[in-house]
Amino acid sequence: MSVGTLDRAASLNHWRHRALGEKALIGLGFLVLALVLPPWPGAALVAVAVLAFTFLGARVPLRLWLATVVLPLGFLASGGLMLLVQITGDGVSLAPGGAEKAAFLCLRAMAATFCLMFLALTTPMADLFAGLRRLAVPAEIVELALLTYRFVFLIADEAAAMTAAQRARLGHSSRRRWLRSTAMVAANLLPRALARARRMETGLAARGWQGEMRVLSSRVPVCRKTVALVLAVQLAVLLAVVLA
Amino acid sequence: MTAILSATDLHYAYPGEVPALRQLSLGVPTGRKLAILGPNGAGKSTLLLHLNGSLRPDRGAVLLAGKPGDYSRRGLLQWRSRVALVLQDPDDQIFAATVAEDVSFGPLNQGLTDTAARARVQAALAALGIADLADRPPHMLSGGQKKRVAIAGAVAMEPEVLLLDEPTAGLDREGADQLIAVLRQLGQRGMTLVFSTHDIDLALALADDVALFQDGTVLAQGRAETLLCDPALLASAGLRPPVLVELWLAAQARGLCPASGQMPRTPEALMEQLAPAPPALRVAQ
Amino acid sequence: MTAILSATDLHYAYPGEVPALRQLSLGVPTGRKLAILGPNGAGKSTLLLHLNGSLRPDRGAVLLAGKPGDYSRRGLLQWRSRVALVLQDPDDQIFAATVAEDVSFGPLNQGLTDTAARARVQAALAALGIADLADRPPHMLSGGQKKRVAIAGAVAMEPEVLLLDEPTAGLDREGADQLIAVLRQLGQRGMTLVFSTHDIDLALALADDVALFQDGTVLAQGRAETLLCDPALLASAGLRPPVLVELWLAAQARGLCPASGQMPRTPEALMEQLAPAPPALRVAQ
Amino acid sequence: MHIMEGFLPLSHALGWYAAAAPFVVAGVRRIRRILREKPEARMTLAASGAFAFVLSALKIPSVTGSCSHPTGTGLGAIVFGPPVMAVLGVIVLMFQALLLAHGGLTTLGANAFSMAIVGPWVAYGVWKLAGRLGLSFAVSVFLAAALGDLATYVFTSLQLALAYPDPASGLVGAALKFGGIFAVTQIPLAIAEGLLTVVVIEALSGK
Repeated sequence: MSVGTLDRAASLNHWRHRALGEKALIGLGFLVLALVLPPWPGAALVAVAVLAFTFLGARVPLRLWLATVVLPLGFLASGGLMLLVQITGDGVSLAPGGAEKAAFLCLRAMAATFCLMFLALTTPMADLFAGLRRLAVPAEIVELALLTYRFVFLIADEAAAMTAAQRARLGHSSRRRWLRSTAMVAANLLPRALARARRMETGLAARGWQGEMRVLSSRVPVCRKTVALVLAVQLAVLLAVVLA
Repeated sequence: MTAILSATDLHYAYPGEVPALRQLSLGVPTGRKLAILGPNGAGKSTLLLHLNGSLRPDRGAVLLAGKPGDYSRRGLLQWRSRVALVLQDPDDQIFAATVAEDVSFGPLNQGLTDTAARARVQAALAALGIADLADRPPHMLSGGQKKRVAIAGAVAMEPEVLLLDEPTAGLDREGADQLIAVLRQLGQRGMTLVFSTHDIDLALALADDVALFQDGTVLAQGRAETLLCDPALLASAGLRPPVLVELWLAAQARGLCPASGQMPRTPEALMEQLAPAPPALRVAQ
Repeated sequence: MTAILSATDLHYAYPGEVPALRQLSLGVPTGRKLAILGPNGAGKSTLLLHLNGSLRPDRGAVLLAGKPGDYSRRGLLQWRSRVALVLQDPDDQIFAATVAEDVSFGPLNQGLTDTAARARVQAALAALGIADLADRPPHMLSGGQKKRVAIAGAVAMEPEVLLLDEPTAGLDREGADQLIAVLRQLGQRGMTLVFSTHDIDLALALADDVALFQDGTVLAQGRAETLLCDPALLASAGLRPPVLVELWLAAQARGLCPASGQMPRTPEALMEQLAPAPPALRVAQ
Repeated sequence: MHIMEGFLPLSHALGWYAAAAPFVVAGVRRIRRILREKPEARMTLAASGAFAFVLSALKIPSVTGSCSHPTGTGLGAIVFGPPVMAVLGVIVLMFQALLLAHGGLTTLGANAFSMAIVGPWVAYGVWKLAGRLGLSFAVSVFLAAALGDLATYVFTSLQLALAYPDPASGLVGAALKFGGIFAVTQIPLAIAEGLLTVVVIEALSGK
């Protein structure tokens, strides 16, 4: 998976043009529920609900979703393992109640990860920046994040091309060569990134840049029906947990 | 023919390097399309950066509508509202997360209201034929599309002069042809265009006037029809005439084209001039 | 005509994107110069990355000298020693502090001794005509020089096949002409060349064979003399014949050139075929 | 090694947000002051942040096949100083969460504390100390980057141990467990990052 995979998926997503508020309510709302509610049955219900929004609502391709979820699950496997065992004076043994604890942790972490992936796969970064601006994050910091985002793709392309060129000349073929080749990429990449920054400065000055970076962002009105639906599902999850 | 922009006796050296511009004088005729033609590394980009006030000459002056360029903060803002610059690499000029957001940057910097800026954005995207890309993130565009986004960002400021550095660099034939068509349209609407290029075929396809550039100075400036048909002059700038013109001159010399014809700017124009010989006179098969 | 490299039924998609290569088959004839000709974004670079094993196809196979490509670590090292790749932007592949040091990167990675690598570096710099640049830092070179350094870095590995992505991109006419001359020399020494380009004039100037590339697949492959003179076929790939060929065909149709002539690769070659009409037969002035 | 989304209980997630906040706010203040004086520093800082992101995405071939990567904190701390790195680090961590599903939003506070605060400050401290002790340039850079990387990893293990103490041996045992499983990849990685940073900084200062 490359840097652009999720970004591309988000900007081509079925729900790309839905209001940021709706998607934030789903992604962040369920994320909070996953953390606040007891993992069973809370996190399990959250996971089911958010997956329904992901696949039935936003129609995220399953293959892409699976390829994305592999990485956090790797972390979960090793981290969860640690809860199964305990260290005593005699060495390592199975922890009492460890299985249950590990299962609960896995449930919660997975539900939360599904929420994050919902956001990542449906919400283009442009909308998030606009949202951050509305949340009164200092303009300078949003601008810094925006420019960083823009540069990430340019620099990642350069890094990928450099690495391909080195592989073509047999760099990276042993541990020592890997170190030398990667260091050469990094050492050549930083000056290029800074040169790019200087050119960008000239390019933006030509467009009348005075130090503030204002742009018109389009804002989609929130659909009340959707919000009501999401809130209803969230309330249902909450009630189910309280009653259970 | 009035000059909306002109440079007299410009001299400029980047700190610690050999001079990039030397005693350069140039006039930009109002409402026409001027090609600054010369090899890479000759200082063409440096000249463009002088024409919008991004660089300040060590000696000499840039005149905007006859008045010396004003390098104060306010002066520069006005200057750049009237003279827009599009860099060679569109990635050096596109920063926002979507195309429409990016194009709105210039108009908002000019102090327009949101409504007025939005109208400018729509007009500019329409003029460049990219209205359908408005919501796309820039890194998902092709090279030709990015180029047009960068130009839309300049056009949205409604400048009098548009400076373009190597506008067709990196584009394939189709992308270049589309861009040339768009630039011609902008010219027809009265915008003055100045573009730098090392590609004499681009000058042939687009320019009304040509300035021959070499080693930081302008060797000659004149109408494209005159300059591009002058092999001796072009050779002094290390250039050859466009292939079309070479063949046209050769055909004229052989009597296969009328000597009074106009310089052909497309293969079709040359073919029209190549009159078919009557069957009896054809060369032996 | 044996094929040192070939691809059969290649299929490849970058994760989460539409396929970049679809059912692509291609043969690279030993000892000849093959142009992969098509518009930008059609997947030409992706194909080159398959030909040296940098990318592995989702379906289909790449054969090196008739054997399926070996994607093991050792296999890839051997493969890339035999098939070198030069990317489009030389800044992506020149890393070291001096030209000679950079060119030595490949030979040293091949496990050569310092002495042997040094000899390779000298030979490669000489072959590219840049022996005088050996001690220069790369950032002080012109675009054309950098390009030649990047190619020297590949040639120093003494590969059988040299893959070049858009070799003349960004070069001015003089830089491109010098590069074409160098590449012709490498071809004369028996190196197999494969280059991708969107510039049909480059294919005309350099290629023995042409593969027409569009939308991730090869529409047709054949001798340059056949393919580049077939307007209908070229049109199906969204291309027009080179200007020279268009004019040559037009002149032939008008009986101004012998119908039996060879496809002209330079303006001079076409002018030679344009026989002067005897004075009496000239068109009316 | 980022803590994944949802791995920390609510109280810990909030606690680390609160702990990281003062450092990030201080960094924001510093950056706003820099930008007021030099608006164009925006581009340089953004390019550096993007560089750090891309560097962290360069995979290192490791025995376990896990996704280890350099943190870039040592390089950043030496070049830009720790306060600026706190902000750039948060931005980079946010992108890693949303563009790579690496790390998370609820764990952003905890990850920022270990990667964008502890790592850079340790690297910076070691760098200054090594300079004062008269160690050579290369050794100072190596120690700063390697120890900065190592400190990040040790601190992350501590964060995990605090959240999930061992039922028998408590915090210490848990730290050993979490530390132990990641040590296989992280110790060679810290050494690699140290060497890498030396080569990068030497190449940069040579140019």
